[in-house]
Amino acid sequence: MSRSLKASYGMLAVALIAIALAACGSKGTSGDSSSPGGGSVKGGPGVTASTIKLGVLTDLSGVFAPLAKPLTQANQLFWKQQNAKGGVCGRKVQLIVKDHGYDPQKAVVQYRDMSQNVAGLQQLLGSPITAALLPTLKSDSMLSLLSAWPSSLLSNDNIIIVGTTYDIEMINGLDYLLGKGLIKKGDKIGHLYFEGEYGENGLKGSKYFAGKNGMSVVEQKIKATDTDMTGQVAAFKRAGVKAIAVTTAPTQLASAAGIAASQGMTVPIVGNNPTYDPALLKTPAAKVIKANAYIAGSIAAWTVAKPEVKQVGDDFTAAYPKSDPKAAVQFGYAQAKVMYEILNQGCKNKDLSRAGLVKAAHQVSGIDTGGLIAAPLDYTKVGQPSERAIYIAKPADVIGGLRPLPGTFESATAKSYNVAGS
Amino acid sequence: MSDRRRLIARVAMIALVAVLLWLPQYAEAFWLQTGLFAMSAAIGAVGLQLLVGVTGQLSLAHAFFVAVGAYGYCFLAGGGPGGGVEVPSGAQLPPVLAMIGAVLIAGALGGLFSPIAGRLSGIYLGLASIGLVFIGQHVLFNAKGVTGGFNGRDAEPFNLFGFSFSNSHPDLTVFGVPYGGLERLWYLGLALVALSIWYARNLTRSRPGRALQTVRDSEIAAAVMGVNVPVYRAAAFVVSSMYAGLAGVFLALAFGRVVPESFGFLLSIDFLVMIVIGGLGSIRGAVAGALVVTALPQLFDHYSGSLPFVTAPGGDGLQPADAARFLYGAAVVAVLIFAPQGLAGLSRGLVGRRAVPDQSVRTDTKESTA
Amino acid sequence: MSQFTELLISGLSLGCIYALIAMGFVIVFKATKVVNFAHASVLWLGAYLVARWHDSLGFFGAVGAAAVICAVVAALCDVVLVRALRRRGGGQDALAILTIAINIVLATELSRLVGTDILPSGAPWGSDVTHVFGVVVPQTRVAAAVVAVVLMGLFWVAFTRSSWGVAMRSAASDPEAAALMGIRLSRVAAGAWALAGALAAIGGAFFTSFPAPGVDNATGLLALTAIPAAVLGGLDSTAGAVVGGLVIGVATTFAAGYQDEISFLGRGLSQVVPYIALLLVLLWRPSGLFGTREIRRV
Amino acid sequence: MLSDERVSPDRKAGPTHAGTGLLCVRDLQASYGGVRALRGVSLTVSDGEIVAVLGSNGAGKSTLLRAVSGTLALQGGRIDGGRIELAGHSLIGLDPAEIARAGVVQVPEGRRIFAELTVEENLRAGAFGRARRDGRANAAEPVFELFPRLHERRRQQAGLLSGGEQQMLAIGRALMASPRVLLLDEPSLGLAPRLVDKIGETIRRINSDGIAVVLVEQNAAMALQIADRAVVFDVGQIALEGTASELAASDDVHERYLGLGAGGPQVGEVEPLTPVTGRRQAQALTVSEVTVRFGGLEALSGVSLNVEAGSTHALIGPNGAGKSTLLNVLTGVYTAASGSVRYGDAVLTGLRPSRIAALGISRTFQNLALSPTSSVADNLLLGRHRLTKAGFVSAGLRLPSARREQAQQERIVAGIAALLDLDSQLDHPLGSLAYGDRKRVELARALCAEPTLLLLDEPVAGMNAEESQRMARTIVQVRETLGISVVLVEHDMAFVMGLADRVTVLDFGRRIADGEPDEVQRDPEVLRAYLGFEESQEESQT
Repeated sequence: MSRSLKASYGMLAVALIAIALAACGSKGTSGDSSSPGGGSVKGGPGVTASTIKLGVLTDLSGVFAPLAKPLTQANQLFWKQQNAKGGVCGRKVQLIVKDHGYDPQKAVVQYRDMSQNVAGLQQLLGSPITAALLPTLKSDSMLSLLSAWPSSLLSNDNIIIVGTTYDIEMINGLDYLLGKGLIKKGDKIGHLYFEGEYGENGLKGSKYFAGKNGMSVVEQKIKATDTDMTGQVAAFKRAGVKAIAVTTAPTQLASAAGIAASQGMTVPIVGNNPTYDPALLKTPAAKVIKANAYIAGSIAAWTVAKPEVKQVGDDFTAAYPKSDPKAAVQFGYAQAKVMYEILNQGCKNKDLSRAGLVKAAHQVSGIDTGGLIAAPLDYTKVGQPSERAIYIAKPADVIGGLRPLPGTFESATAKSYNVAGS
Repeated sequence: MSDRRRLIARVAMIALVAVLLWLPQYAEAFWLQTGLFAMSAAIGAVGLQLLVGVTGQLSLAHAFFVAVGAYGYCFLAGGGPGGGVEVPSGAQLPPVLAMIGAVLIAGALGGLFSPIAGRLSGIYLGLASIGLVFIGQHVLFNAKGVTGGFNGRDAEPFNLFGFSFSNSHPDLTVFGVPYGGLERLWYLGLALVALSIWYARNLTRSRPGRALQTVRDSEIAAAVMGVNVPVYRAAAFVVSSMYAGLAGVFLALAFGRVVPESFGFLLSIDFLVMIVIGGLGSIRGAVAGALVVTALPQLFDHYSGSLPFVTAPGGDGLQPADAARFLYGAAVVAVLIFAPQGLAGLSRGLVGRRAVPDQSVRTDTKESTA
Repeated sequence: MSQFTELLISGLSLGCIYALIAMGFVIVFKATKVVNFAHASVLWLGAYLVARWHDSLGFFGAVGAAAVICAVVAALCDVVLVRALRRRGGGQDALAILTIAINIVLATELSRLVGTDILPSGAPWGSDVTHVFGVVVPQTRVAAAVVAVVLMGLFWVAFTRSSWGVAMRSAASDPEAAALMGIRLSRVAAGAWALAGALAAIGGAFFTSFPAPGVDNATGLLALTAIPAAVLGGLDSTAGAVVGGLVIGVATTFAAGYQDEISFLGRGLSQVVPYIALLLVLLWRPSGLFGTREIRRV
Repeated sequence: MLSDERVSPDRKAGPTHAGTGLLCVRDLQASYGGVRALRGVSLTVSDGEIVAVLGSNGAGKSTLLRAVSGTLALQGGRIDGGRIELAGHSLIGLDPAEIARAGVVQVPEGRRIFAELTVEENLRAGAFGRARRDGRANAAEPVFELFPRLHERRRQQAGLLSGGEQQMLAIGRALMASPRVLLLDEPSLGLAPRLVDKIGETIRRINSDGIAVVLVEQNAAMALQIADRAVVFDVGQIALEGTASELAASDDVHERYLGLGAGGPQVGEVEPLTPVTGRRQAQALTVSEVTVRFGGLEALSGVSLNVEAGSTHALIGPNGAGKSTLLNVLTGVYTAASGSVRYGDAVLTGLRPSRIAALGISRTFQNLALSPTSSVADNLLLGRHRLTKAGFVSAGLRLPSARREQAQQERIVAGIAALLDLDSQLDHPLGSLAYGDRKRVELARALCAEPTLLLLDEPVAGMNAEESQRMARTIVQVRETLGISVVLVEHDMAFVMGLADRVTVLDFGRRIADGEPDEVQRDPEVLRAYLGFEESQEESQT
């Protein structure tokens, strides 16, 4: 054996030398050089006189591709338009898109790779990735716009969440049912939720709501690979729940709704915004979903009657005719818009350095997304969601697959809810 | 072996060491980070090689023991005064002890598995061990107190005699290049990999190693020559678990924070692929395999711009990630069929040595032929 | 109706599908001693084709076509790759790893084909339900159970009566002797793979039918659950595959239905239960419930 | 005149049958993993004749059949040269199934019936060999005529049949393919004498239907009785050929092959070896009433024997008599259903192999069990396993203790290797050694364990006369020098006669004789069972 080992040194050496040569570069220079940001604006990594580079760390080949692809395209759409209008702070914005395929290891390397050359992250997707990068992001004071809505991360001042959080979505959604008399005090609510940040954050909301209204929550936690909800729904039925809250992926929403109906449970189903996908309307469960499901989220459906919303929809279909219309489009556009506002603020402060941008982020408020997000966004209070209103929408055969109920909805319970509390 | 060959090996060896030691001088963060993951993989792969290649036992549970090592370290070293929101508990040991402790824990759990590891052989063990990965991840998600659940938990920076393997204290600059956490961990990694290889080589050339190889080649011969086969099978499993544990510790350090998703079934498969590509039975082969398997997708991603047929991420057409996975699968198929001795075998060819048929891939010959 | 029977019945109906898939594993292993991880993506392929074609061919037409395609694909895996590796002396482990690699390639291509969509299988029963012993069961599941039982029945008859069955069993019991008797091992093997492929396609079609919404990016993982089913029953026992499938089906459903009662084990256990069951069984019987333990010869 | 018939190694088959005939084998060379098994064999089988192939274990008889039936590759062997033709069409490279369908059907050694299938299904399996599908339906009729017994049991699981019935089934199954040439590999193996005769009869009847038969046999008597011609294999070559009657009459056959008369190695005075390790006190081995079952079959039935300390005890009997099984019981590889084995005052029954090895019992294997990729030295060092301590820690970390041990062990191993003239090859990979040398490596490995009881399973199988001589000498030397007991499993009587102090004869799983070599040699019971024929008695006197 030993000989073979000695010998394979050779190949190993070759490989490494190759890497070494490939790696040859001006190490450690690009990073800390605060390049002269034109005028008297303080620059930083990824900022030059003519451009601002932003990172997009997302999942275009993994399980979240369905959400991430239109989202990223919407990011790109916004900046294409904005650059045409002259960009921001006299600079064109350039997106560096990296696809981590939901693999933390890959994401960390990609982050390392880009971190020296970007002013901030226009988009960061995937809760395990976010969790893994959290310490690094903090020490780099890297402004990161999340493509997720967990209130648990609000305490980090460099993390920006566009729209309200899962728990508040759920509170609002349930409160809506209560208001409509679909559930009443003392009822039991079944909650079907994913293992992980997303699910548990949603659960937090339903529990809070239940506590406030003398209701109780019947928990059914599942893994992303669960697709047959028979057992879970049976448990709900046995417990006699009056409504089902869903914090999962579309697959599980369809399965749960279908089985519930087949079991003769005609109870309302309220789901967080990621639980819905227009594709569900092609599935056998479509009828039930249309009848019983309510989607609670702060992102506008394509058919929200606001000019900006329609505009974004039209522009997107024009730009990406191959992509299906999904709510992620409106969000991606709004997400980019928020970044724009922050950069603008940084420009006003004459500081586009990373620290400067984090500071700027918490000076902006009253960002009007023209209805893309249910309410104007306010980032001045660290640890608080940028807004607490949502749209309630019902699945329907319209473009984007959701028909919003008129107006937005912000319940008293949601207002009084303290995100930090547990 | 001939002087010529010995010379080549020597030169290659020296060149290799030199390059590795000098690399942090000009390697960008991307390369260092990739390197760190590759080192962690290498340690784990060597461990799996001892089990699969040397003892002829298949295991798909490697990811589980890597997780044990990673979380074990975070638990033993961590637990300091947490910054507010519920921080998972920890033993607050000095990192060195934590590292050793984590490896021992991994070994112990491997030992607990011995009732199965000792009795099952070959493919059955492989299939049984899949279970550990899924059960392990379930625990990682649910034992919040220790693992931090889905949030994962931070890995205490390693330090040795007060010298911290993190970005600061003390600040360090070598030839004008600032040596931060990545650079420092690079050298720690090199040391650990060297240690792993050294131990594995000693083992395979010594009494226990011979016993393991005989268990692989002829279980009964081993038994009648006095080798307690179940015990040695279990022992091999324990040792490879400890390697996985060490790999986990270093992985945690390379990540800075561990999350359950990093330790799925796919990781187990990656390790298996590493030793297959590297060549079953060969220690250095395992290291080479680890390097290839870890670096390949990263390089694809890094150079996706300049690759033919591959579009930039987000565009329509072949994504770099998919391209990497295609290549990955195809490479394994090709190696198995055309170079059953993997990279090690090929390199042997390069250095002009007659390859000896690798027994470990050729377990039971009374195979039905189709 | 007590929840117990409710869970039991829906568990069994789910188990039938697992059994179909596990059968595939077992048939291939019996005939060629290969643990076929590629089974997972062949199932995915089958489900995908059904979803794509049911509009033009109708559900049953689509299933038929998909079964044929999957049979061909599986057979090709055997003839082209597995055989090549075995001719070069690859052992069980190497062959298993080969199928893992094949699986990686197939799965990657399928995830690209499926893309961001959820494709319903277009099963004619939609979300309709029926009553079995007073328990509400989706008609797709009843159909699945019926199909599974029929297929297994057919298989059993063919396996025990037809000369194909004789050839299969002879080859499984002593390949060399079978070859000496003029049985073409290569054809028997290819046949086994093809059969497994067809079963996978059918299983996949039902797996992705109601209550599941359809084929999506994660369908490839489904078949993994059938591995514990096959091993638990005994890798070389078709009867074991059936039992194993049913056990896993019932176990997962119960773990979900009684989640509150077992929440001390951590919630969301149902996907883990199969593996726990697997380990327990293997501790007790190292070669599965019905697996044959090979006698060591010197 | 027969002596003229002798074929010198290089000489190919006699001109008498050149190219003519149904099945022609020309200058066939074959090997297993580099070890040559056939060194230029030529043989012609004409229509309707029975050709017997005789020879000791490992002489290449089965290899010849495997080569013809195309199953050599399944056994890890390959054909290196020569031709095999059926009526002018080459069979080399064909799939076994195709060869069977072409009309060359083999009844494999050990019957290899499909145990889980019923008798009827076994026969159906056989019918696959028919070139054309028609007539498969009623193909079984003639077979049932031949073996009415099988008809009675046609619905039964084949695994439950008796040995004789299984042999009938195996033959019947082959006949289902309506072969032109029938290859029989040791049909009498493990069968009681009366059954052996019956099988012989059957073969005659089959042959009378115009089917050519190649009969590989241990049981020369039966074979020579029914065969037209016969060849005797020795170390992969045809050493002797002629008509059956000629060979049956010739003493030469008995000496060279049946091992009667004065044949066997002349060990004579051996110079004692310089013991590398000290003399050790051997103990007495007592086997009492040991029974072993595999499923339904009894491999050993109530076998008892005593091996006195320091003696050489031979265990002989035809293939399948249960010799190796007994060895496997002694070493703990198989567990006895009943009975007990005691070594000195230790009870071996129920101990795991490693514990038994620790008591100083060591063995070799009939077909080698070495690590082909490791060097000879490493293979020998494994033998030291039970006597050394280095563990995962000390060895892995190269602690001084381990380093010292390693060095010291390497010296000892080198010494033992020297005893067996293996010292020059110590660091060659085992795979590069010749078969005979590998056999010696296995003996050396066993000696490295410093046994007080050494079990040798057919130590000279497949060796030529010189090699066996040498092995015999070594065994005696070892015994003389180390004063240990040796149990020697052999089917070749001649070899053990010179060596053994005492001989136990097994047949069909039972002990049929036990005593001094020469008395056993005359024991009529032995002659009948072992050699299968009465009249051989007076011949053996010569």
